[in-house]
Amino acid sequence: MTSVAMVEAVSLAMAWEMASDDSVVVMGEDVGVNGGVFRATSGLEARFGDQRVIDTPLAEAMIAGLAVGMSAQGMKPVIEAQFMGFIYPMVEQIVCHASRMRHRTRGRLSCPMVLRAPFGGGIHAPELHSESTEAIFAHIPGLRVVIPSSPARAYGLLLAAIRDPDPVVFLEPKRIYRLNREEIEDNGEDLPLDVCFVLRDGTDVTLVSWGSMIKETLESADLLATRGISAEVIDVATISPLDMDTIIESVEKTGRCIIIHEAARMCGVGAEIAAGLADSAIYALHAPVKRVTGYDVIMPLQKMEMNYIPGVKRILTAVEEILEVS
Amino acid sequence: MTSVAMVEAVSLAMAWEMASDDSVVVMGEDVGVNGGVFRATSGLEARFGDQRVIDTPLAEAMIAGLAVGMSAQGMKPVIEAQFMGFIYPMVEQIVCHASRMRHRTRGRLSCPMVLRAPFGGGIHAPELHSESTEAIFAHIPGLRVVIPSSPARAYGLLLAAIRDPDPVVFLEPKRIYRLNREEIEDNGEDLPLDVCFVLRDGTDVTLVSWGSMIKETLESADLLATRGISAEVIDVATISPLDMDTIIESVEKTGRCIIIHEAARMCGVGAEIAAGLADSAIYALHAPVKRVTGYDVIMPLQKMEMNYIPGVKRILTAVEEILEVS
Amino acid sequence: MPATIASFKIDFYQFLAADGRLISDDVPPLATDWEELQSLYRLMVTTRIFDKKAVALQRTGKMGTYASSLGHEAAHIAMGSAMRPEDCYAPTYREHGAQLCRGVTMPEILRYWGGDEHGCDFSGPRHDFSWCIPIATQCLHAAGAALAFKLRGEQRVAVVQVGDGGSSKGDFLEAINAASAFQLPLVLVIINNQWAISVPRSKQNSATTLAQKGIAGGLPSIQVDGNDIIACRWAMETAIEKARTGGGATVIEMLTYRLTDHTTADDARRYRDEQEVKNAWQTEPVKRLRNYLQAEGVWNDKKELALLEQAGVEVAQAVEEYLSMPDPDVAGMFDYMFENTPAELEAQRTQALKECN
Amino acid sequence: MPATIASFKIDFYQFLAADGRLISDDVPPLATDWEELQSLYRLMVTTRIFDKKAVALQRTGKMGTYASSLGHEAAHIAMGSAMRPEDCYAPTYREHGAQLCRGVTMPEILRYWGGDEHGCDFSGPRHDFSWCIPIATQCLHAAGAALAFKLRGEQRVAVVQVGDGGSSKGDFLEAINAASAFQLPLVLVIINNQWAISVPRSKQNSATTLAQKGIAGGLPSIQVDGNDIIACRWAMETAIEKARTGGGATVIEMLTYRLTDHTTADDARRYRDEQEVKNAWQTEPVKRLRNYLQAEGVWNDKKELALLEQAGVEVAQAVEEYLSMPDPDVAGMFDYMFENTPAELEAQRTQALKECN
Ligand SMILES: Cc1ncc(C[n+]2csc(CCOP(=O)(O)OP(=O)(O)O)c2C)c(N)n1
Ligand SMILES: Cc1ncc(C[n+]2csc(CCOP(=O)(O)OP(=O)(O)O)c2C)c(N)n1
Ligand SMILES: [Mg+2]
Ligand SMILES: [Mg+2]
Repeated sequence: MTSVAMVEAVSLAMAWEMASDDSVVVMGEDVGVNGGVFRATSGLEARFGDQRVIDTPLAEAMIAGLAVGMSAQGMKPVIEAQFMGFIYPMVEQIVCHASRMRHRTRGRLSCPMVLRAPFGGGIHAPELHSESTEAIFAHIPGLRVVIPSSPARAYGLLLAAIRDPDPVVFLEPKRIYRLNREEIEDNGEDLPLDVCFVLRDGTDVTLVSWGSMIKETLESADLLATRGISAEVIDVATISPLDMDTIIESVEKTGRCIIIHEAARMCGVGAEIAAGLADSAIYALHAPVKRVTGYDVIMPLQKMEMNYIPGVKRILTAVEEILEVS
Repeated sequence: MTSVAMVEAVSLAMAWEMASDDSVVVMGEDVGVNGGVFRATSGLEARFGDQRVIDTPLAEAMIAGLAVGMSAQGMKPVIEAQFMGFIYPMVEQIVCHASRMRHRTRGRLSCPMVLRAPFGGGIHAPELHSESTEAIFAHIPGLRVVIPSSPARAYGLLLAAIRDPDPVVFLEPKRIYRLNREEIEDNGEDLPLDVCFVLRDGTDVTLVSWGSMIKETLESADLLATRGISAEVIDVATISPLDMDTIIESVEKTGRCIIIHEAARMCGVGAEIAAGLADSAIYALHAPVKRVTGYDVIMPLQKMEMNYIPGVKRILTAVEEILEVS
Repeated sequence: MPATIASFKIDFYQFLAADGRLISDDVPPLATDWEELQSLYRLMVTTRIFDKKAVALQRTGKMGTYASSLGHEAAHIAMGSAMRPEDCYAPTYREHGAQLCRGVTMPEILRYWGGDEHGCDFSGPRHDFSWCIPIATQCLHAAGAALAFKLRGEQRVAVVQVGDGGSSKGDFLEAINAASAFQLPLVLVIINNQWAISVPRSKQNSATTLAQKGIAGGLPSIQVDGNDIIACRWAMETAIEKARTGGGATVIEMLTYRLTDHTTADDARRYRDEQEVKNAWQTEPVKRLRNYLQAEGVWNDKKELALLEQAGVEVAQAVEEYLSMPDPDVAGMFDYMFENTPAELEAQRTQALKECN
Repeated sequence: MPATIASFKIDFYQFLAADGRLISDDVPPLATDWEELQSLYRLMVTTRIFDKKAVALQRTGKMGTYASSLGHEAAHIAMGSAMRPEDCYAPTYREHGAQLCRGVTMPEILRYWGGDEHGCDFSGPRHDFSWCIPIATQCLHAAGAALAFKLRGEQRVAVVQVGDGGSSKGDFLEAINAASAFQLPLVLVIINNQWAISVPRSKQNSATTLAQKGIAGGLPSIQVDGNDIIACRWAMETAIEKARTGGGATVIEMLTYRLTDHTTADDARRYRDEQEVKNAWQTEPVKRLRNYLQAEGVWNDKKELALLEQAGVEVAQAVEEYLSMPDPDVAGMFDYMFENTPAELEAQRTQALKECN
């Protein structure tokens, strides 16, 4: 057992898989000697050499396109977008090729690649360093989208993502990269890529969230407990495919649901979850399904960002609201 | 009054606005002498010259980036992505700049540009010529997303889009480009960019749709009427900002809602509408909110595409289902 | 007084004049390799016959939109024939001749353009990429393949082409840069057929050549007469050999002409001069090679007739096979999305099978 | 025997040697325009003092991440000072000196990097673009501005720069191509400071120069010593004049060195040699110009002291002004999204004002 922060768990997972599978290579801007701007690839270049951990020219479309080509030819590239705000030049290659190579060729070629990107706000970064646009990738058929919320889940989910025979967008909530440490066993055990994690059992309300917002969600659940309100907390983790069954099961029990995410509300992933409930749990619902999310505005610069990111207060207000009405 | 098909209405709107506003220029691949691959810019080059109707080199990121620069410097570029499948190289410029220029500069600069793209399936086109990914743009704060479903609405909405002081993504459902003709007055009158159109009043169920699927939706409503079921039909038209009020009002009356769109279901715009109902119309709902949509698969090539695009049968099945259960 | 710190030039290569005569005696061995030249000629003619038939199938509603390769035969056959099976090819939508050389079959090509993805599961080298629709993106796939080969120490080369239009797109330029950064075993071919749908070459940029884009990455870059199979093939062989032996990437611009509409969905009369097309027929590649071979006594009308007949039969059989292929089934929409289909998609599959029957 | 159909070269321009002596007598008028040179020197020194203070503000928690311009003063001041107010500038995140020349104020710069968008509503030319974070995307904005000027028949020029790293990104290359296609009044500057965060120039590609990327579009392309203000300014003036008078775009690579960390969030010791940095200090631009001016008797220690004091006061006042600026308010998140705020956003605004108090 080692005690690690999430960003270290990410490194450990890559190191494990690189050691056990020669076809895994890590590529991106500054991932080599520098070990990534967040140190997520720290030590990998020293251990595996610059033919396995490759500093690329500064061109995200190129990185993604190379990864499509390499993965179709039998390698397993794990590429990094330095920040999610710089992932957009990759979109064409991901949407037009990575996600559809298997389908297009009836299985003859495929793209077992992972696109990692730190995302989300709260670290006082400059413009375009703090957005959360997981919904864009979740809407694309043929992609898996995974977001860990703890060191152990980051380790197990990233291992699974690298091993998965299809492309995975792996988004790392950088606000909690070093938030707390967790004991993990560095044993190469992966986690399933299609189930939610129920982090806390409860009976009165279901709080659904993922990534960095799990922090505020769990804090809210603690505070609610002190008021005698029992909240179930679900970490979606695998955004796509979405494990609606676990969420529905919970809401059938609690009758109430709040979805919490950092991204803008309009057409965010929260909408999909609420829509799933409106379809499959409508009779179980005792109250409106509320979303506590970022506003539909540009992620503000650092002085204002904590007013954008939903806090415990907003979560509690929403819970109170739906407990009252019902 | 002239009788026009939708694609002609699109040309008329551009011609009107080019004639009345010198700062409007049309740019894209093949928009000049060729008049666009769908003839949407037909005649414009002959009338306004090649300094107003500009054939660009083949580079979508360039087209979008030029438009950002031009619009920030006082022009009103109306750019075309030849097919929505080729819009992805534009995403970086649209998401990182067009949508945020006003916000970033506190109103000092802005991007009054329109990005037009034909989209959707049903015309037997090759790969990547038939997708519907409006949800990606709907998720981006700072953009307006507009989808017409008839010649008259195309004319009025495109005029409004060009005149709007902020960037608008204007998606044209090419399956209905020439479906039917409508009498319109070419008088430069625009339509509001933030209200849904109620195309048919009804009391038993609300059918919400947009773009090409309005065709099947209206057909379904006709068939339902013959069975004594009264369907209200709403054309969302302005996907973002989304006029939930009109939809909620309708559902408060009918108690039932089916959302129909061609795009994949997962995190599609239908999810946002269903989520809005799960929040604001939960007590009015007598039945699950169903979505009749494309499957979460790659849009298939032409032999299979009509099995992907939801047909009347799928809509009727969904209506039957929610009438039964409630 | 500035110091010149780097100089570059673009050379133009042509061996066969438009009328089929050798321009000089300084020719590569291929110019007198009569067996090989005849084999290339056969491929060019067969491709043209196939192409004509494919257009006809579209016109009669038996196939979808199709991009004719008419006029590009020298460029395409040179590319396809110069590679080894283990090399990797990344085509776009027009290089049917190159794919036939690689072993993709005619029915497979028709099946794909007939609107059935199964055509992509082809018999050409199984590692070749399939048709690429988004312009220039294939350049990076080829670069990625080349990087994979290099990292694994394999003596394999990736070959890709882009059009004159496509050469304006960032991906192509990023591929050149990647080739330069990683010293990739890659051959980047620009097939400059003068038109990108309705946009003439002159509107893509004002540079003298497109080949000089390779200079951006310091890559050896040349221009060849793309209707001269000897020049095209020689350039391909030289570049591929160089790439295979660790010499890095080359950019080759092949000057040719699109003799017909962009695709069957296009009508080129709307935007280009009939006279220009007529002139271009004077320099087209098939007749040029035939003239050369006939003048050298290697080819004659009898051989020609036999070839036409044989190719006709081959194409007719392919069409028959294509037309008798089963339609794709609904399950196929779902079955190739993931190796492990998620539960929710499985549910949609079940529903679709019910709905679509 | 190939025919050479195009030749190109990249020339390197330097007037001031590293030690501040003129390399030859063949110099532009600026080399003896003592008023102008002193004014440029003052700007360079002031920029450096401002820069140091900005880093200190970040270190003491009073500002956000900041990208130092240390070592780039000649390049930046040359760019900023060569333009006319009506020209249009598209900066990235490092060219504070250029922006100061343009009239953006120090408090505005600090305000932006302090995490408040209001800094972008600056007093520099109101049409200038603001800081661009996504690498190379600004190149297309400048090209778009240039196209707007050209279409409207205005005699204005757009100026943009990109880093050595950024020069690998497709946008830059597409901007070169656009400049070539539309004959744009544009100056594209590559500020090659040898590093893109931790990635050295050599990994961007293996070409001799970055300037030669301009050849891809047939643009005149040169390299200059980016620590030689005379060379940088001369190159800028020449290119801007050319662009203004219809001569089209130029690519200028300025060779300089990033003397400190990439930004305050970086630690360059992790990846680069201290010795390399030490060596680079030998060729840095500020001392070079001072040596030249002192050797010519135009500058002296007294002037230097006065300048340092004056700049110190100016910077101190700016910091004071910055620190006393009000924090942005919650409403600002909503008020600049659209000119006409949609109803739903208005509702969110109301909610936010309630929630965030
Ligand atoms: C990214 C992208 N943009 C636009 C298109 C539509 N399109 C298909 S072919 C073509 C012209 C291509 O011209 P060129 O590169 O010269 O190749 P050619 O067709 O002449 O072989 C265009 C614009 C596309 N397929 N992909
Ligand atoms: C598209 C994009 N990718 C990545 C980044 C992160 N990033 C910021 S600066 C930088 C290096 C830039 O190097 P260079 O272009 O040489 O400019 P310099 O910082 O040296 O001035 C990187 C990778 C970014 N801002 N934008
Ligand atoms: Mg072409
Ligand atoms: Mg640099």
